[in-house]
Amino acid sequence: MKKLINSAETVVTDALRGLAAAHPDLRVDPGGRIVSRACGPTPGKVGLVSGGGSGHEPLHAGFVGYGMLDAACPGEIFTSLVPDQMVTATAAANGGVGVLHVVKNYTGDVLNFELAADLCAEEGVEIARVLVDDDVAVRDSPDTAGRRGTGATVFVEKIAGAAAEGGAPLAEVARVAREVNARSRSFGIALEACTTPVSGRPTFELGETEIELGVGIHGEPGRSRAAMRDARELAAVALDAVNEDMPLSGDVLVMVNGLGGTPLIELHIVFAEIAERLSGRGARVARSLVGDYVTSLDMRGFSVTACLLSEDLARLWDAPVQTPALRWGR
Amino acid sequence: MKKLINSAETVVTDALRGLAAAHPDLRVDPGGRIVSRACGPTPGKVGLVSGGGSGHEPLHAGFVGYGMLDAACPGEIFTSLVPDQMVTATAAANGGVGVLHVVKNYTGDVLNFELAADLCAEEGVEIARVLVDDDVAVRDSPDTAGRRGTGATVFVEKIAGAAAEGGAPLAEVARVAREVNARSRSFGIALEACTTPVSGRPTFELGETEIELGVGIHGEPGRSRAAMRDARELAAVALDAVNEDMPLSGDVLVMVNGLGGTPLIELHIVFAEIAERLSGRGARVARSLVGDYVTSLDMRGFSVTACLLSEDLARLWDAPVQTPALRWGR
Amino acid sequence: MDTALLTRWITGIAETVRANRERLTELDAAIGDADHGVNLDRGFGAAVQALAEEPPVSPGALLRLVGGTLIRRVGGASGPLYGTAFREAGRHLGSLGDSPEVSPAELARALRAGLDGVTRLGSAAEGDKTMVDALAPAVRALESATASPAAARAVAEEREAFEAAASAALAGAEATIPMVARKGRASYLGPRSAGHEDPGAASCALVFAALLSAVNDPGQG
Amino acid sequence: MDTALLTRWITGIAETVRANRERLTELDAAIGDADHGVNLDRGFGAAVQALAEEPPVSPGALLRLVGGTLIRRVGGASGPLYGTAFREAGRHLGSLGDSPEVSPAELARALRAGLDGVTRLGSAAEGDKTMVDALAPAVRALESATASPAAARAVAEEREAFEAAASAALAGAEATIPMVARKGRASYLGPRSAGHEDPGAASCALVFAALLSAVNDPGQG
Ligand SMILES: Nc1ncnc2c1ncn2[C@@H]1O[C@H](COP(=O)(O)OP(=O)(O)O)[C@@H](O)[C@H]1O
Ligand SMILES: Nc1ncnc2c1ncn2[C@@H]1O[C@H](COP(=O)(O)OP(=O)(O)O)[C@@H](O)[C@H]1O
Ligand SMILES: [Mg+2]
Ligand SMILES: [Mg+2]
Ligand SMILES: [Mg+2]
Ligand SMILES: [Mg+2]
Repeated sequence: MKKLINSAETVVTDALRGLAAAHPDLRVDPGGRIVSRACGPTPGKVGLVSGGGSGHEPLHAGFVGYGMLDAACPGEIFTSLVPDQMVTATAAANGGVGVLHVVKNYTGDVLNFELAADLCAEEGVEIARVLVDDDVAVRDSPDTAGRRGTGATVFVEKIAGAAAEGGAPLAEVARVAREVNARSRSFGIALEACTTPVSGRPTFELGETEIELGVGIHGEPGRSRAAMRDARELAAVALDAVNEDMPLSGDVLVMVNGLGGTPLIELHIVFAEIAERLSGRGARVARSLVGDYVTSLDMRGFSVTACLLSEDLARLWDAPVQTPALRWGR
Repeated sequence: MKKLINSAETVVTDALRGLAAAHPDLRVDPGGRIVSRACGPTPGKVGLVSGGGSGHEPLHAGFVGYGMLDAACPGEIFTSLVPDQMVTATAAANGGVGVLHVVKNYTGDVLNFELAADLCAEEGVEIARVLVDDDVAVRDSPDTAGRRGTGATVFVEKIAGAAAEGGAPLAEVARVAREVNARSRSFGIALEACTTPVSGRPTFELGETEIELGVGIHGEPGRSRAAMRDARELAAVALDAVNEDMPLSGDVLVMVNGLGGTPLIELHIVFAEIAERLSGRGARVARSLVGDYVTSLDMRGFSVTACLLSEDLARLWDAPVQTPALRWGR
Repeated sequence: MDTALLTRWITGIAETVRANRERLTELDAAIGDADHGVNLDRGFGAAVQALAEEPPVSPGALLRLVGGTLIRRVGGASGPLYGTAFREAGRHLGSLGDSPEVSPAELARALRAGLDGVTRLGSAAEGDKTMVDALAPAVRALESATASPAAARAVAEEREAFEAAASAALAGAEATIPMVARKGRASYLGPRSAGHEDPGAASCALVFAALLSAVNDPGQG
Repeated sequence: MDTALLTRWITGIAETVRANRERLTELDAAIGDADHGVNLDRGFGAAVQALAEEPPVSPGALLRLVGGTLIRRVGGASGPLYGTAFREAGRHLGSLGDSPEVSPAELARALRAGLDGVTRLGSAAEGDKTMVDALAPAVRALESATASPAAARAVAEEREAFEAAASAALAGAEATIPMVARKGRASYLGPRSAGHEDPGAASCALVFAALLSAVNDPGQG
């Protein structure tokens, strides 16, 4: 598998050097693995910090900026960050009125954030945490580590970020963040697995007409294997999985997300079918994102994330945002 | 090759349906293959129209909106549009003071735009044309169809669009557009060829350690085959090819563009090397874009486009733009 | 030669292009962008449909309708070029009054006008590895074989004229294999374009093969 | 058992993890995200370096340094968990005054404290298909084999104790193959997780194999 890298070991550091060169409005520490706003923390504003394994670009570093995150810390490829990063990032985000940790629900992320939160608390920083767990491919039961955090992370970071920018206190920012997560569900489908730089081979093998349903964003195999079919049917499979878990109606914020190796033209084709099927359900696409937002290295495929909007959430979604990957109103 | 499509024949139409559903601020005619601003032409403003084969998304339709194009017309995959589309698009862009046709230099595009321009002229619309030919992989000689138009198209459409939005007359908008093209060069490298929906097979075969230097954006084979190497060396190959044709110095606008199947993290790695090598040359990255802007379906690889900025061009680059794919300052 | 024969011709082109769709696309994949077969299939399919919807009254009108349809439906380089070839041929016949019957010699002169249109638009010369390398020799062959006034009458010789044109086109197409392209997408490859037959020249050979069959085939009425 | 022996142990873990890096990553690829081997390689490599930079004065301090290093350097699920195991073991020895020598029985109790830390943090029970399925039986084996006060003295029996722990860990790891995961990434697969050995359990077996070699190997001084 050919990749545009210098070495498997330096992938994250090299990519952060590039992010730094491309975005003067970010402060990037490639070695320490911290990305924060160049302007530093905003005094009196609740700080937002997120992080996790790399390989999901633009998540999270691409969402650092006005109206969204204050800081992000990327871990190794697919490996959740380490506590020290979170502590440093939290300091870089701390405007004096508390910091919200946005944590995707994976054992590794949860444990490391937990250890980090303790250390932050010891330093006297007020910490709240929101666990993002929107992936309906995983049953939410004591027999699993719980649903995974995937696409909804973008919604949580955008909307909670807007609340924080608007001056809401920590408790309220955390409440909004949890509400967004509670109203969001995702489902992903892979046409081809991704290849990690270190292993150099696909994390799983799919036949010429096989696809993986309910795939994770770390190259984890999904819920089941199935036969390839056309975009309309695949859109239906994904949307129905979401709808089964959380009936869709009214105004919906929809993201059709590319997993890294999927061209935009195909994502638009999927989105067309999603939008049509939604309106067939009496729901409507009130807001949408189509593109690569939560990727899995070079995986081919897509995920669909739906969030049931309220007027407040829609207003916060529309609020100005200025980050490398999301930008409007400013 | 698995693709998220309904059928090879409906790819463009289906994708335009999706674009329409995702962008209420665009007027999209999936059948007629016309994308224009929902608000219609701006009276007294020079209109900007571009178009060409599909498969390069977000180019061109993704650049329709305030500060950039007024209308775009996508052809079939990799097949330049037909004259009727241009005529309709030109009408949709005509604010009464002339329309600029942005044409990528390919025989098919040139011939069809030529036939279209005649028809527009017959209808009394003042037409100017800018030919974009920035790809240094092709020698600019009577023995070729001339350099191809690739990445510089984004720069031309953004900067000429800003000039038009600023109220410049047709002659001036055309002059700026030509100046941007004259100051821009590109070079592309493919790690894997793309697969067209119709043929279903890669347009050329590369071995596990082979790459294609100077590849075109239509799956055309490039200048030569070479051995795969690391990101730093590949960045050097691309940048040096550009620099050989147009010595780089001073403030440079740089785009590291993904060809469709390349994850963002790899593009940032390449950009890091490009930026470093540039400053080694005494030039500096004054503005930049890193991402998928001029793609070639699912091709893996990247292209580098450099434009020698003047103060005026930098100002026009920074001017507000609000399109699906480029958005800032508004 | 009447509209029935020319309709058989266009229908024949559509059929042979459909049958050779993959091959033409293969050729284009090697030195172009792998869409020539698809482009012409779309174009001539549309042309056949157009002819069915409003059957033209004269060969000239028929060729103009086909040319316009190709220009409107094909796109790419081949659309305007093939479109121009048929349209200019039709316009030539129009300038002569659009009689319902044309002689092989008149058709030859019409196709010469078409060839001129192609070279005017695309400014390709023979040897540039384009459709011109098949079209030009085919037109010359047809012209010389229909030059003598007598020829136009004898049916046998008429066939020979179109056989000559068909094999000239085929030979011209094959002759593009060693050529280095100087026009169109293939020219990007420089020396690497040698060793491959030009797709447009190959499709042009099909066009003249279809013309020969149309002449040979008495038609269903 | 002194810091020299424990240093040999950690160094041994680093070596065997490096040697088994691909295998561990393979196992993780099947039911996880293909990084376990890489994670531990990074972690224990850093631990060995830390020990070299500031050689700890007591087994307790050594285990705490190793634990802290794993927590700071590994990430993922295994980082905090393995890190906690070593750190809690070290803290237990610290609570006993950090003597420069510890008996196998004391080490057994320390590892029990480490196991408790792992289950407290990860709340995994035996049978959940995690490292606990190798760690718990290993600790039990070491405890019972070092229970009798006499045992602690006889070198032969000491070895047997660590042999028992090593084979218990190995057996525990193999026993995870048929299990359906209820914790960690593998649990996402539900029934599909059965039929694969748990990478964390496999690495845990390596940890106790390395302990046995450290005990057997007299060391270079
Ligand atoms: N300037 C030109 N003059 C004549 N024929 C040309 C010229 N450029 C291209 N062609 C013909 O067009 C053919 C390619 O057609 P097609 O693949 O349908 O269009 P495109 O190259 O735009 O994809 C070439 O094989 C060549 O025969
Ligand atoms: N809750 C848990 N309790 C104990 N061990 C766990 C738990 N979750 C995961 N593990 C162990 O961690 C191993 C995976 O480690 P690793 O691959 O390095 O981290 P990650 O899963 O974050 O990529 C699993 O094989 C399992 O043995
Ligand atoms: Mg991991
Ligand atoms: Mg084409
Ligand atoms: Mg072509
Ligand atoms: Mg793992």
